[in-house]
Amino acid sequence: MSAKSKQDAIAYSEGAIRNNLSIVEYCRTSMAALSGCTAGLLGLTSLHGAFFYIFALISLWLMILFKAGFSNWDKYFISRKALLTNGFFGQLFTYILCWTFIYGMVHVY
Amino acid sequence: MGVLKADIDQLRKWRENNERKSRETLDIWLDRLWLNIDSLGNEKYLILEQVCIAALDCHVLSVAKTCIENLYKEFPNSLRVKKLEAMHFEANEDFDNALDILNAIIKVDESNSAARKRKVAVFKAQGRIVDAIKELTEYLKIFMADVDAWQELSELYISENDFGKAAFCVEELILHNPHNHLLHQRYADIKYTQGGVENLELAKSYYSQALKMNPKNMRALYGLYLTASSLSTSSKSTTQKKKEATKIVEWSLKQIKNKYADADVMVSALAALEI
Amino acid sequence: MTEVKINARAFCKMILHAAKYPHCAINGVLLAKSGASNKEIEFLDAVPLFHICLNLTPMAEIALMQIDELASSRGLVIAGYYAANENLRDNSFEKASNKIADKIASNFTPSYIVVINNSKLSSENSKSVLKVAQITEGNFKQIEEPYIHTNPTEGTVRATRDLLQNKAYNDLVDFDNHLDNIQLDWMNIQLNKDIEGYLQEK
Amino acid sequence: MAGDLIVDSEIRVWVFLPIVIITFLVGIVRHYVSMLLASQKKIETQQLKDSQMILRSRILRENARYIPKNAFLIRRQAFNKEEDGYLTQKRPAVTQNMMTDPSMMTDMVKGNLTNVLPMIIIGGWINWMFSGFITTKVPFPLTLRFKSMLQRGIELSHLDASWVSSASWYFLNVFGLRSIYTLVLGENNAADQSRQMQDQMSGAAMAMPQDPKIAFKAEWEALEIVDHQWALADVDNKLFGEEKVKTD
Repeated sequence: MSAKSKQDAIAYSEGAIRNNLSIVEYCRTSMAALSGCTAGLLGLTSLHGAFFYIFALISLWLMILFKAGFSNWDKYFISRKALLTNGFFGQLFTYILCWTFIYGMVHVY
Repeated sequence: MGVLKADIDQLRKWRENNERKSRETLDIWLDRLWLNIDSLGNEKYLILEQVCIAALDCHVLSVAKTCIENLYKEFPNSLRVKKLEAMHFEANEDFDNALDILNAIIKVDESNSAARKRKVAVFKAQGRIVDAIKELTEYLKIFMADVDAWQELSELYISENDFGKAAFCVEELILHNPHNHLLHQRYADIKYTQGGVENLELAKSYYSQALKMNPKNMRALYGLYLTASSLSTSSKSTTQKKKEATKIVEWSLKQIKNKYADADVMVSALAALEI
Repeated sequence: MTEVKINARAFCKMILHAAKYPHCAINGVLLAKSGASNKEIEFLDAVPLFHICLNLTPMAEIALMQIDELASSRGLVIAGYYAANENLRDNSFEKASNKIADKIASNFTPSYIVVINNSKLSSENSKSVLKVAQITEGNFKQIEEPYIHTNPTEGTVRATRDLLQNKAYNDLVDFDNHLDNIQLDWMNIQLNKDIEGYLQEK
Repeated sequence: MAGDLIVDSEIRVWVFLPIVIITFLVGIVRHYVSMLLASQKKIETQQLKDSQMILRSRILRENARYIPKNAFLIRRQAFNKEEDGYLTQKRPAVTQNMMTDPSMMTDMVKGNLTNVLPMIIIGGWINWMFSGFITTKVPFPLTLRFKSMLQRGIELSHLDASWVSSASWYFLNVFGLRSIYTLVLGENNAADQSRQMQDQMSGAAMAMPQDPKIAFKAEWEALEIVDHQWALADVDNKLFGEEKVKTD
């Protein structure tokens, strides 16, 4: 089968792919909210917070790949790179909001 | 209460996945749910609809009737409930009443696809296949991208032995869903049934495609073998073509034998395939 | 008038096949001893063929080839065709007959066509479940009920009823099932034994 | 940690938290209200037909390589025939005035009711109620340019840019809670007002009885230039080729 998939374009089920992506999106939002709260609690500021966000993104990406299986992730997703970079900025906003919120609650006052 | 919730969840799952499970649905209803109609929460009416259809499926008309009455109490003007009523008449083999209701629905809401489809079903139940085909083509003029309708139409044409038109419908299905090996195989089946060198060549290609997509498709493998062997003996094809066809025959025969060997069954009947 | 005998094995398989797929049309072929006389014919076995898309020929050709091979090795010959229509009320021979029946008719004369009478499937009087006709040059000559026998007369009906009650139709394998999973055997050797078992029971 | 400025912790309880909670709850309420008000749009048969036709022709263009050339040509002919093909048939021009159609009007009013109105009212109320507070500090340094964005309602030129005023905190929440709503309410929720605003902008164009002629013309052109390449032309040889590779 693998020889075949290399030769031809592989056919993906569009609905299934969309479903997968929406689940990943869900995970990513949760991750952004949670890691934002964590960063706020830890009192990370400026660049530390940014690094923490990137760290969280990468660890989520690794976890998703682990869940899908490192060798056959291509069964579930079209591109591994897009899985990492998609929604980077969309979730950034959620992250900053949570971060600011918790940071404000804990450290400002 | 916990049992009730589990039942509701189960029904929701079937509903959302479009699983038929009529017998099971009806059993759940008769065992537990119907005593607790009022504690079903906000899914009450969805469940009533689901059970109604399941009951019609199992020909338990009394249950269906209760469901419809309950639904009518809440939605006296709903077209969706009207459709259920029509289905009830249909199950009762009171086709004229069913058709009247369906026509009324279509008159109110011209874009009601469910009612139009039911009409086709009524014609089919009456054995009026030609009318069913006519109605379905009318439907497809409006809902051109309805894959299920094309599928049904192709089957109706096949039952009428109108293979050319059936092939057209299957082509439409392939366009909508080009990666389904079963469709390719079905198309090849139809082309083979039509006969003639050109159609056989087409059948050969589509069987191969189906096999390529799913090497486990036995029908495609047998079909490929058949088409190739009739091509190789056909008087109209050129020597070059015949040679190729013979090659395919050998290959597919080997494959078939491998498949049976893998499955650990020895079928002496396979000897019939040797020429 | 020709006498038609239907062996319990053939009878049960036909009914079970119809019961397994109540929502589709089904078909199959009947096997008889080769060299039978014109006056009398006994169907010894039935081979259930398809339940999806009866009118498409390629798989039918494959099936007939294989069945023919197997049957002739046992001294049997394909002598008849049976079918049940999708529509409950439809019991006509014309509707049921298709290319397979024509093919059989061209190979074996006189060949027979059996239509399972859907609306009578549930009734007790099981002989009238089947409508039999002789095919002669494309015409159907229906054989009246008194000339149709089951063999053994009493046991067959009871065995069929018991088989239906025990949902034995789930064990029946037709050629379509075989094509989906080639490990399933369309000769239904296990089911044949079960049928024997039910026949022995008194 | 607060550095140069010490903020009264009463502000946290009476300004900072309430704003978050209010914006969040308003979003949820909006979701349910718009669900209540949503009316099922009745679709005209003609419109339905047109959209299905476009869909079918698009699919034909995309997957044409899977059907034989003949079949493709028949279909293209049916769509693009000179006189009465699906895409070329003449039809009376659709001139439907938006304002004369009452259902369109009510839809618009409803849209405004759930989107713009709360936005203005809540925003104004928060501005009035909590005006002039410094609520929080973003945990990263910002340039002066952000001052106008984050310190609305506070005109202090020497204040560090990372401090956030109450009004700005409200707007930050409005936009930042968007993805939280998808978590809570599921996708395609109506709580997300920023997206709704975008819809309203483009919505005007969408709601206009879009002239099918233009779409048909585009589809006709696209279909005309499709060059049919049968994908199955060489498939049996490929099947063998693959097999050979495997057995070797």
